[in-house]
Amino acid sequence: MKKLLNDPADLVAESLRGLDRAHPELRVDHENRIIYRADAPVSGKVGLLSGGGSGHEPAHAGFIGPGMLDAVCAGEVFTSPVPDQMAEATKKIDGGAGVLHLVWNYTGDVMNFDMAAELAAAETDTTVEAVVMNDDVAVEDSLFTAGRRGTGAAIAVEKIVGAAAEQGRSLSELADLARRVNDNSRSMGMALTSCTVPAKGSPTFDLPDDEIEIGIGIHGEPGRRRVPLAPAREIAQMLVDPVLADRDFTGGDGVLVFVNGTGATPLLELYLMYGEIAALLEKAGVVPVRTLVGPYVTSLDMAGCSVSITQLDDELLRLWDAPVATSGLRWGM
Amino acid sequence: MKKLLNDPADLVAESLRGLDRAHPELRVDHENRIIYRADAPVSGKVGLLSGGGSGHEPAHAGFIGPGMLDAVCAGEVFTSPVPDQMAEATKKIDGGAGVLHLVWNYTGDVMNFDMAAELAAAETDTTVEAVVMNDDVAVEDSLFTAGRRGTGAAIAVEKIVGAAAEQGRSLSELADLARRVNDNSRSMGMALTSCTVPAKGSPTFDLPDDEIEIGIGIHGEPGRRRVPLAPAREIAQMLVDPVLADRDFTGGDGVLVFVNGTGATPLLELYLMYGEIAALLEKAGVVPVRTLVGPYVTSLDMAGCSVSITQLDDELLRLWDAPVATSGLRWGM
Amino acid sequence: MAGLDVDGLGRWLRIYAASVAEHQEELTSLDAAIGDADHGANMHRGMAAVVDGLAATPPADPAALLKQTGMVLIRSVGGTSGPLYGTLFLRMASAVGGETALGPETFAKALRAGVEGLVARGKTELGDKTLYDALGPALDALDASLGDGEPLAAALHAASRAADSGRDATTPMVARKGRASYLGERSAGHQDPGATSAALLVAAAAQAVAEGA
Amino acid sequence: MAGLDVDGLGRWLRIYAASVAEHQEELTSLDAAIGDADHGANMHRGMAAVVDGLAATPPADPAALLKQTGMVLIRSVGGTSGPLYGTLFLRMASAVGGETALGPETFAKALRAGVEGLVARGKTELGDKTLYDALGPALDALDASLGDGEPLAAALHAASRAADSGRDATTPMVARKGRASYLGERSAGHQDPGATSAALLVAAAAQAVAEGA
Ligand SMILES: Nc1ncnc2c1ncn2[C@@H]1O[C@H](COP(=O)(O)OP(=O)(O)O)[C@@H](O)[C@H]1O
Ligand SMILES: Nc1ncnc2c1ncn2[C@@H]1O[C@H](COP(=O)(O)OP(=O)(O)O)[C@@H](O)[C@H]1O
Ligand SMILES: [Mg+2]
Ligand SMILES: [Mg+2]
Ligand SMILES: [Mg+2]
Ligand SMILES: [Mg+2]
Repeated sequence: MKKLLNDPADLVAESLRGLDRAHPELRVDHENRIIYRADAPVSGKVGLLSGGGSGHEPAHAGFIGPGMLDAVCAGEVFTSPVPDQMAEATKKIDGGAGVLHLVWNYTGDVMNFDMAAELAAAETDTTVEAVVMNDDVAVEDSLFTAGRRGTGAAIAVEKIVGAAAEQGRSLSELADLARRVNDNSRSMGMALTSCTVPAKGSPTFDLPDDEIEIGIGIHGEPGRRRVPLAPAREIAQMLVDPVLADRDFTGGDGVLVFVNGTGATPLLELYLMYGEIAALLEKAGVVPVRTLVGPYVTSLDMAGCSVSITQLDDELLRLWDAPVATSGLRWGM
Repeated sequence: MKKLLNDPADLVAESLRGLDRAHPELRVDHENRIIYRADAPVSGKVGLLSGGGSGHEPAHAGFIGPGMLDAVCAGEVFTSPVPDQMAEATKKIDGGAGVLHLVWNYTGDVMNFDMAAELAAAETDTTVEAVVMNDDVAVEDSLFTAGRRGTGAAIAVEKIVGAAAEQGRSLSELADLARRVNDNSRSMGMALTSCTVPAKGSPTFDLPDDEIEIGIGIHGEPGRRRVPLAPAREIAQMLVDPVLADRDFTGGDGVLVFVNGTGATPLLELYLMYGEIAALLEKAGVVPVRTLVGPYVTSLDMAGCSVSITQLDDELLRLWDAPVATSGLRWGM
Repeated sequence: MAGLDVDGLGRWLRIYAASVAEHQEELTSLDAAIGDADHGANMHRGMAAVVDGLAATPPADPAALLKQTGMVLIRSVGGTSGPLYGTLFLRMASAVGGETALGPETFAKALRAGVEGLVARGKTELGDKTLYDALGPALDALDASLGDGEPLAAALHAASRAADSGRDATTPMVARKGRASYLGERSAGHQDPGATSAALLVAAAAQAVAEGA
Repeated sequence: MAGLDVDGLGRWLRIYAASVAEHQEELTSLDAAIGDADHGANMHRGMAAVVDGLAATPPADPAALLKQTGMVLIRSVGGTSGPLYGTLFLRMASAVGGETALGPETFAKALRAGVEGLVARGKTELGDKTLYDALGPALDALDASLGDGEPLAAALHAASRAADSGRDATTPMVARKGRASYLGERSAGHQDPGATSAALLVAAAAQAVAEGA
């Protein structure tokens, strides 16, 4: 394993120290591993909290700032944070209008956020609502399973709800909006290579040089199936087809297309993939009106990409375009 | 080789097609492989042109926009663009105040930009000045060699000169400013792994699992020396020491520290490296006042990082903080 | 034996911590195959914190020890296993009341209460390919042995064998809960990491009681 | 032989293009060792474009052919080798004036003019570990052979041998120009990719003249 670290056990803590030094506009509670806006709590504004395992940078801390999240909790690599962190973060960002937990749908994250909400309810008078984000069509959805994973669409949810929160909307309005953006979104990912979890020190899975994994999760969980290495054009089709099969994206005011890099795939290739994907969408009558291309939800050093499509309407478009100032997404301010 | 592409020979052309679709605020001349501001030429403003081989994304196209570059030329992977491209781009962005060529110091780039300036002088009445950026302390500087390489400091030069160009400064003032920022900057990089050039299909160099390359170039050119794999703390020292040995950074109004990822190294690790580097700088009496951490000048899928330090003063600080709106760097607008 | 007092329970947790440390790589490898390669690290981090906590702030009685263990696990593990194992110990703590030494029946009842809490938290059932597939059979074997008049040591020994069989039985299962469920049919053929760490927990209890006897 | 006319020069370039295609991987591997692994792709892209251009717009005379070749190389190669090889052909074009068939002396003079242009553009000298280290000795051998009264075919054959020796002599050199110079002492022990493609250029000229004879 070749990584820029000292001891794998200290990776997250030391990375947060660097993040803290690099971003004066953020505060880091190192004991609790909470990263939050320096001006938190913003009085009268609903606080937005997300977070999850580390290893997905710039998610999650890269999306804290005006127009997006107020705080995130950082877990160990690929491991959900714990309820105490979340409860403490909830307190830190409660500006009197309640706190919305934006939870990526993984069993661990959901259970820990549940317990955090119970803690918060017991210890404070903060009103907490939680919305679970589950956009990954690679996974069969059913009441009797863990359900679909939360992947790239979380960026759209967090950005759009973040903009609405700045407008002073209420907790329940924001929760509804988050659910709506989540419902409007679908994602599908693939991996060219496995990632290497530092504590393990070797790749999570073996993928032969001539095979790729379709339907990969953001923690290097194996996907739907393995197929032979294929040209980008065919890979684009393998990602777009299941997304479009799962939801009709031809209506509304066009879509947001997010082509995400999983860590080790160069932007040069991601733009090429975006070209292939946009061509397929247009052929299917789906109109990209906003685009995001880059490594925003990574899986450590995994090579690969995912595509997320979000159906937009006039309101969502305006909220997407509204100013945002985070280290990961920034415009208008 | 596992990459998201169709035919390696079409990689750059197809990636530019995706870039074109993704960025309505840019224009792409596909025949000449020029990417430029949709509103070019900006009347009365000096046009800023840079570029180089592809494979360094978001450099170079990611830095086109208000407050930074007006156009870039894209070469084949790791191969300088050609004079015709540069001459054509020069025409496209000439708003009547001349065009500044910001050239990364590589023999090929310098020769091609030289020829482009000759062409532009012969064919048009555009005034062209060129500034060569050469910040990489890994390379011995001498009149009898190719000199130091242009690496990460180019981002500081392009950002700061871009802000000054928006203020309407003259071509010769901007050229002086570019030289000053370049003189104020030093860089040093390292690689954990080699990159794979698509046309070659296999890694440029073999690096054993327990060795790293110190002083690597941004095209996977082997560096100063190989050393055993070391903790991040020691690697930080191997990068910071030669930078501080080459120039005194204790004066002025502090420094800009830029920790660059070379492509396959996760942000989680880059922040850890920034923490180590900032600690070393502070111990040496060097004060980081601005920070940039992320993959901005990549080398395809190479794992590794580089550090660039730029001495700031009041003027440079204001120009760095001025609004910029590119896909790679954006704030204030 | 009169029952498990705070020392006996402490022994159990220390033996379990050592066992998790020893099997850390195995747990992580199992998780790499059908999950995200962190179960060994998670359990090791948690149990090391539990043992540290016991040394730093020795609890006064079984309920305090079990509660402290549950809280430390919830605070230090995260992921799926943190809340689940944490809940198990918290519910055990509630079930033992103020007793200073847990007799066989009390221990068995508390363990069942703990596992039921875990099941409720995880919304899981037998056959989902989770830690419950090792713990469920262990509870039944424990009750059966005690019902037959066996001493706690022997009954826990039987429970440990049942947990091992339950763990082995997870291999052919298609996961319906947790991260392995994303794999669908591809999850079959792999032993569940959580069931593996759960079987170690029962084995550690058997050993702790045997050593205490 | 009367001299190299537009067909003979076209033959040279087609032979060179085929030779570059054949040696593309070798050129790239040499460049991977002390550069950036693109010299084979660069030269192949350029020479393929030159050959396409000759077919698409056949030039009328040697000067036109050499100029077109230089322009195409400058426009299609990029990097270091594009301007250098391009300059070589542009300067050759200027040197041959309006002649329709280049006699041995004219060809030799033109080649020297071309190489001098390249040297000026690259600010290089012998021993820098560049293409000049193959081309310089080739020019001298060519002039010497012609001075000895040898026919062009034989003289180019001698020049080609000299270029090959010059190329081989780059191996121990420490590079002072181009990307290999960044390596300092570590560049010694590797044959220069540019000198290798340059030796192929001289060999192609010898073959073209031999075949035309
Ligand atoms: N809903 C659930 N109920 C009970 N146990 C579960 C559930 N989901 C997963 N598990 C158990 O958790 C184990 C994985 O734990 P761990 O790797 O620590 O967490 P994570 O999956 O969050 O990385 C699985 O092997 C399984 O036994
Ligand atoms: N200043 C120079 N003058 C002459 N030849 C040079 C000079 N610098 C480099 N070269 C030649 O160029 C070759 C490399 O060409 P190429 O790989 O195509 O370009 P790049 O180095 O830009 O990738 C070297 O092997 C060397 O022979
Ligand atoms: Mg996990
Ligand atoms: Mg090159
Ligand atoms: Mg796991
Ligand atoms: Mg090269």
